[in-house]
Amino acid sequence: MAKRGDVVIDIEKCKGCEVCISACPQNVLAVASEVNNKGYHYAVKVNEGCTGCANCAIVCPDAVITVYREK
Amino acid sequence: MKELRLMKGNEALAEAAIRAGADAYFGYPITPQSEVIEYLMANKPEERTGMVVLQAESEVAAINMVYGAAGCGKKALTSSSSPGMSLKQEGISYIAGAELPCVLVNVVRGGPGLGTIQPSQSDYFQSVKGGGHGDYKLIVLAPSSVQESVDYVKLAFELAFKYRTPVMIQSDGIIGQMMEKVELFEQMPRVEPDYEWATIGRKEGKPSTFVTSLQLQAEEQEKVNLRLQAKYREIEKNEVLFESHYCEDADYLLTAFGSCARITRKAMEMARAKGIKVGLLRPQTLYPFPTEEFNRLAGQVKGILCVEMNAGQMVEDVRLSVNGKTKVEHFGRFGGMIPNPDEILNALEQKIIGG
Amino acid sequence: MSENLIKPENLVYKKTDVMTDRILHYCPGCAHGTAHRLLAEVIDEMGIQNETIGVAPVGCSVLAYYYFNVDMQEAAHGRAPAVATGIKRVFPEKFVFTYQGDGDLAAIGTAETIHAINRGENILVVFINNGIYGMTGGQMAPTTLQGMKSSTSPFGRDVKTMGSPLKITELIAQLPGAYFVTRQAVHKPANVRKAKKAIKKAMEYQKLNKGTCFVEIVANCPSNWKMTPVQSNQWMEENMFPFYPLGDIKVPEEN
Amino acid sequence: MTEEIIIAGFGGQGVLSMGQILCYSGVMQNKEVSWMPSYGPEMRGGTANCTAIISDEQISSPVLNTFDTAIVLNQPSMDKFEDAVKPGGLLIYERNGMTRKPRRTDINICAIDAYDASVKMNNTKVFNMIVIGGFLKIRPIIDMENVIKGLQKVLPERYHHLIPLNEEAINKGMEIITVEHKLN
Repeated sequence: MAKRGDVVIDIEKCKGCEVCISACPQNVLAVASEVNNKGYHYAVKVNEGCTGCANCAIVCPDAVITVYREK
Repeated sequence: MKELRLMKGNEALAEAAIRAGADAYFGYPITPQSEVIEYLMANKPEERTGMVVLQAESEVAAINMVYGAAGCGKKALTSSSSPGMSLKQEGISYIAGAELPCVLVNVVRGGPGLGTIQPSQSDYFQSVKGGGHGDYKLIVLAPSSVQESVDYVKLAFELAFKYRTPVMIQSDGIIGQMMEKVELFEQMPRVEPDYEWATIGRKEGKPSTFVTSLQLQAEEQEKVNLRLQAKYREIEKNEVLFESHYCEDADYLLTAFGSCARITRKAMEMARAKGIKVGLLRPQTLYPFPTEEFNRLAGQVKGILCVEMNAGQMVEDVRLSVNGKTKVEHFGRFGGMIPNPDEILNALEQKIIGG
Repeated sequence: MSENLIKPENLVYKKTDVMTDRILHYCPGCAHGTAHRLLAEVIDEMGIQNETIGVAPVGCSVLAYYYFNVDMQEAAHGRAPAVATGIKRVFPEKFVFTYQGDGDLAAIGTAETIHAINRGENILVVFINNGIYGMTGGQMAPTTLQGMKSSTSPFGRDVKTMGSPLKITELIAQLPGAYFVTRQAVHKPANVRKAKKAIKKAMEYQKLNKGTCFVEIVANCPSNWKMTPVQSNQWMEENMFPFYPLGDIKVPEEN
Repeated sequence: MTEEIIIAGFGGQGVLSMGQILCYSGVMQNKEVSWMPSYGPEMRGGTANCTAIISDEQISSPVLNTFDTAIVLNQPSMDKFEDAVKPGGLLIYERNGMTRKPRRTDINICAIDAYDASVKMNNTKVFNMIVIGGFLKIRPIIDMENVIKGLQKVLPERYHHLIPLNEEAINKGMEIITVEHKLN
């Protein structure tokens, strides 16, 4: 069974490019219906199932995602 | 003990660069300055002081290598001749904009275009008025002997670091190619840079340093320009150098710079022998220009003849300096032709005394 | 349930401190940010933040020095390899890199690029190839693909009059001064991992003083390609990769 | 004392080094000196010349149009510089290969068979030293000991064993120079 993980997204820095969403094998990410101060529909975690694989973070061009995973 | 040698201007300048503790030279061959890099390559400064010498693939690359080394706070220089200096202008503008210290040597030859390889002073405007794009100035030193070619290298590095600005030594084919007796100063140590503006590697706990001439906001760029202008006013106040000969009782004034001043001095001696009271004012710094001294002498003399190996460039600064107080005329030979003292004396008699 | 996972001891990934906290000015989805981050992570992991000096180009990444928390110099267009040469020659013990786009490296700076590498300058060149001039608004680059539209080739690049796209990386690999030459991408997790490995290798090789390391990153330009970031990455795979195939082009013999 | 000299000839005759040796010798004798070569395509075309000035006073112009002495070693140089000798000045020419004699009557004229002498010495490389000897015979502006000191400065250490040979050549030049026309 995969370990459990979680992500923290710095929504003010997110530009809503969605590259993380397509990189996530667990489909836990989506775009928010709200916009941030810059007017971007930022990425949010919408589903459980994150394994802390960090794929989202390593493809994020703006380094807005921090990843945690249970030890 | 002072060390006397008979050396070519270009070679002496190269030796002076090693002795001034320069860290790096980047250049590209072009007549009549190639002896600078040839001398450096032959004299192994890497072994003597650790100074780096590199033949770049172009003048453009050479000046940008200077930028890189200067950005590290190192003492870097390059040399070229007129067409090569035109190529370097882009880099010089960036260096001026990024406020980096470096030394540039232009052994001027005739132009425009490929021109000729013979001596000329036709790059005065380019050197003194900026040369590249944007509002900036270079300190410009004009040696008129091999000895000054040596001494000005040391001075140029001092001024470059004092003001964080590029300093040009404007030599020419005569000064570069001639041999004279020269006294060399003793080897100075190379210094490990520790300037807050230089990229020497980030210091722990401090923000990193960057060297740039880019400002995205006009307001910020104007601040940079104001700072540069303030620096130029300081330079104008502190660094003017000139040499005067027989100006005290002069009725007429000759003025010339660099090698041309040597020839003009001969004309002055000939005029004095004929009983004409002529003086010679030789600007040693072309920027900052000895404006006040010209203005002062303009109240005393009946006219000024500006002798140049160009079609009339420094004469404009002389006219601005005297501001109409006295007559100012130009006599020039150009395209690599060198005026002779008889011609100069004749021009003085025709254009100033009789004119 | 996941709340309790967010604890320092569970941290597996966060932005490196070798990147500053400034918001990148790049467009959404632009590969520049990822490429910056990989380079910064390598510098971080190698512990060479205070021994690294970078050179920024002219192009979209002209402000790279705002984002790297290492000392940097901003070079004139195309001149980064010459500037880096000046730095490396006076500081041979420092780690020096240039970061250049295709216009900077493969058009105006071709001479500086080829000669610095031919001299085997011990620097890392990171080359971002997105086949277009980004900063000035999508003009044709030396690497623009045949038939590809840009604002200066609005009907597609016609090789008869505009020349063929330049595979400068293959060209550079021919030079004896080039020690390690590779082409990577950063659009997918697997590519990111490979690209980072390549950059790390290159930085480690710099210690050996064996020559220039050259890492090309085939990149997207969603804004000027007029696509969404995700579409642009797909277009890149379908169109750029066949002409600019990923993988090592020149590797040191002993490895 | 100021002596303004032009030395002109073919490339390979040692024209430029002749001027340098004179200048270095001048330095050894505490004189002010200046040496200025012609450079560039002219040099590559096979002819070379240099101006050497030796003076007790500071030298103003290093570039001159007229000279106290012209040393011409081939016909083109004779054609170019005969008229540049100041009235009352000195023209020294190498006879070998000259197709005409000097025409001036208002200057001193000397001739030297330096090339033949160098062949007889089995060393054509000392040709220029023979010419220097001839010049110093007519214009003894520098003492022999200072010429030797000058040579020591100009020649790299590994050639210092050749200095006696050069001294011999200078003496030979002093011996063989002939005065063709002397002003009263």
